Parts: sequence; structure tokens; C-alpha cells
Amino acid sequence: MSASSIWIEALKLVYFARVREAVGLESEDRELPSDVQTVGDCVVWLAAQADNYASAFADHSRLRYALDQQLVWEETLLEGADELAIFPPVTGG
Amino acid sequence: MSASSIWIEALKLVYFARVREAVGLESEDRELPSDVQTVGDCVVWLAAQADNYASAFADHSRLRYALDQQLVWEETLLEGADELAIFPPVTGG
Amino acid sequence: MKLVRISDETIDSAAELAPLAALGGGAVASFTGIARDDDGVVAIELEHYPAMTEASLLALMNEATGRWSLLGGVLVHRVGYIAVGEPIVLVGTAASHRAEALEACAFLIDRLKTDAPFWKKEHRADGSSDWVETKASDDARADKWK
Amino acid sequence: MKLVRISDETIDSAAELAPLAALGGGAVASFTGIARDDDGVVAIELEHYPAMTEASLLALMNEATGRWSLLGGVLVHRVGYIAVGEPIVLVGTAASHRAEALEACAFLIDRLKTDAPFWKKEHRADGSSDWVETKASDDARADKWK
Repeated sequence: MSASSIWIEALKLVYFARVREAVGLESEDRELPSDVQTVGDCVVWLAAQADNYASAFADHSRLRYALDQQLVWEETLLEGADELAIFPPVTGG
Repeated sequence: MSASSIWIEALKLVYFARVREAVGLESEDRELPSDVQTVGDCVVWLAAQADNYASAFADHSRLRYALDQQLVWEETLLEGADELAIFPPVTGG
Repeated sequence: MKLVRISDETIDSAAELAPLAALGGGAVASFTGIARDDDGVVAIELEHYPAMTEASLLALMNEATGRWSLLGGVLVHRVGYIAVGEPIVLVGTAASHRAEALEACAFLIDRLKTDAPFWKKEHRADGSSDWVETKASDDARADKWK
Repeated sequence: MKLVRISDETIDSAAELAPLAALGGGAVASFTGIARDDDGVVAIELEHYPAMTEASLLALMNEATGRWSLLGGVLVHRVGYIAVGEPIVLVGTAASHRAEALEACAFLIDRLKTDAPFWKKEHRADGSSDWVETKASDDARADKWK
């Protein structure tokens, strides 16, 4: 078993705002296939899991990401991370 | 008697801050000679009235003016005005 | 003095800003964002990402104190339900001179709008609600500081 | 709502700003200038030109409301003796959106510094006193708005 397959088992996904409502969950733990390497790969894979996931994750222009609580981009590698947050552009303040 | 010699009798001079202290007065009424036409003329004329006036009005770069409570320049004509204020650059706020 | 806080109670602007005025500097700037009386909206619901929010506000505060010579800064953001007319966010900065305080205050609120993990939902009198959309002008203002 | 006032008593920032937060807008910005703890200074004496001061503050406020879409503005300036640590001036602005409130607030304090007839004298613990000199940076900041 490679190192990369170990951390993938532990990835926690957290959702906020419109994404949380579309998915119907605040968070979930997911085992990702080994070809899911980046944040963007993960979003594409999630969109294929169910109809409500497809609508939640269809429009990438309206999604933002934080990996282990740091803002990241679609190109960012998941490797080593514990928690991926997926949410709409922020609207605080 | 010309119209201009009438208003000149009524000119009130008011001084503030460093200028007030140098002159030793908060305000005074002055009859100006008829060749004193502008704010700058008035300052030059005042500087010749006494030694403490000379020091108060020597450095024009450190003087500012308000004619009837409106900020004005040395070139502004006194004609028709009731009150000329002479003071250092403002330092409020 | 640097303070960041997430609050589920009404923000007391006067109490939060008072310590900034006591730091010996000549300038305190503040910005208060208020739940706006807009188009039938009666309340704003503020969702956030608890594991990340405070760290993200602290990162903004540290960026501000690195960029401007500040004596202190305060950043308080409300979460939960907020009635129209109540403060959502308070930014306060203290400096020896006004340029630093004013610029750092504008920086903090502009960047908070694009970088901190908060989401607003508007609740209306008729029971309907909508997530607030981001504004392109917010990105433009935040980019100004890059 | 436009308010300008010359005050010989301590400025109560919270009380002065409270009405701005109640105008239904989403943004209140404020700036407080404080008598700075500088180099042995114990108090600031503020002289002004009573016949002109209020009108000059009102002219600035009118210029601000003409330039930005404001819901309200407050400009309060202290005169007389002011102990170190106390407010000298308070500027407050309210608008629907933050850009207007922040910019108008910076405009008002920048222009007040060069246009309003106030003069500061610093009093020191040893009994000495000096008139404060203007700063070239003040003119530069005021010129920015022209």
C-alpha cells in the first residue's frame, strides 16, 4: 500500500452555504479513487456521485476551496491534506 | 469722497495664533491708505506700522487670509469687505 | 494590541473601539458594516467556517500590521441571525497618524469581503430567503491592495 | 442628516455616531483624531475663528455630500484645552455601501486639516508651549481630492 492511498482514506469534505444545502450535508468522509489528485479532480468526481451533487458542483466558476483551512485553487494537489472545504464565493462583511 | 474711501474706513482686522501673539491684539479697526487695494498690499502696509507688526507679517509664505470669512489669496481685492483675518497655515484636526 | 473575534451577540462598537483610543496614538479609524434595510429584508443569516474563520481574520490583521505602522487593530464579525439595522462587522485601527489608520481600515474591510469564510443569507418578511451573491466591485476593491 | 459642531466639552464618539448607524444604510465609517502623547506634551490648546469655523465645516460637509452618495455625516471639532488622550475631532459618514462612506470620511478629515480655521498649540509639562507647524504631507493629502 502506497503512502498516498493512506491519506486519501481520511479526506474529510465540508460544505457551506448554497453548496451545503444542495449536497444536503455539512460534512462527510470520502475515500477518493487514486486518480483524484487535485482539488479540481475531486470536484469533478463528486459531481458524478449523485444528481444533487451534480447540481452542487456543476459550475466551477461559482465554487471556492480551502484545503486544511487555507484558500486554494483547483490545481492544488490534495496530497497530505485532512480536510477539503467547498463553498460559494464568500459574502461576509 | 470716492466710494472706495468709505469702505476702507470700516475694515476690521482679526489675528489668530502666532500672528495674534506677535501683534498683541485679537482684532483692531484700521483706516487704510487708498493705495492699499489687495490683501497683499494690506500685509505689506501693516508690516511697516511697528516692529512687532514687522515680525508678525514678514514671512508671507507663513501667512494665510480670510476675507469676510472666506479663504482668499494675496491678490484678492479688499474692495467691499468688512473683515480681513490674517493667520498662520491652519493645523486643526 | 490585535483583537479578532467571532461573535454571536450584538457588537458593541463603542466598547470595542475604546481600547484603540487609549494606545497613545493620534488616529483611530473605524468601519461598521450594518445589516441594510433592503427590499423587504428583515434579517441576515451569517454562516461561517468555524475551523478557519478566526485564523483567516488574524492573517488579515497580521498583513495589515505588516504593511502599515499600527498601534492596534480590532476585527469583530457577527455570525448567526442579525436583525436589520444591527452591525455585522466592525473594523478598528489605531496609529500615530491618520494615513496609516485610514488606509489599514479600508484594507481590512475590503480584503475581509473577499478572503474570510462568511456567507450571508437574506431573510424576507414573506418567509423567503436567498443567498447573497458576490459583487465584482468587491473583487476590484480587494485587488487594489495587491 | 448633516451635523457640524464646535465643542468645548469632551467629544462622545459613541453618542455622535449612533444616529449614523440608524439611517438604514449598510456602512458607517469614522475617524477620531486624538491629542497624541508626544514628547512631553500634556495638553493641546485649540484656537479657532468663531465667525468662520462652523461655516467652513458645513462647506466641507456639503462638498462631501455633493461628491458621494451619503445618507449622513457628522463633523465635531473640539476647541480650548484638551488633555492628551482625548479626542480633538470626530468625523463620521453613513452610506448604503462602504466605498462612499470610507472615501468621504478620508476626504473630510484630509480637507479639514488644510481648510478649517483651527490652530493647535502644544503645552508641555515644563510649562513651555509651541504652535504646531503644518506638514507638507497634509497639503499633499488634501490635494489628492482636487
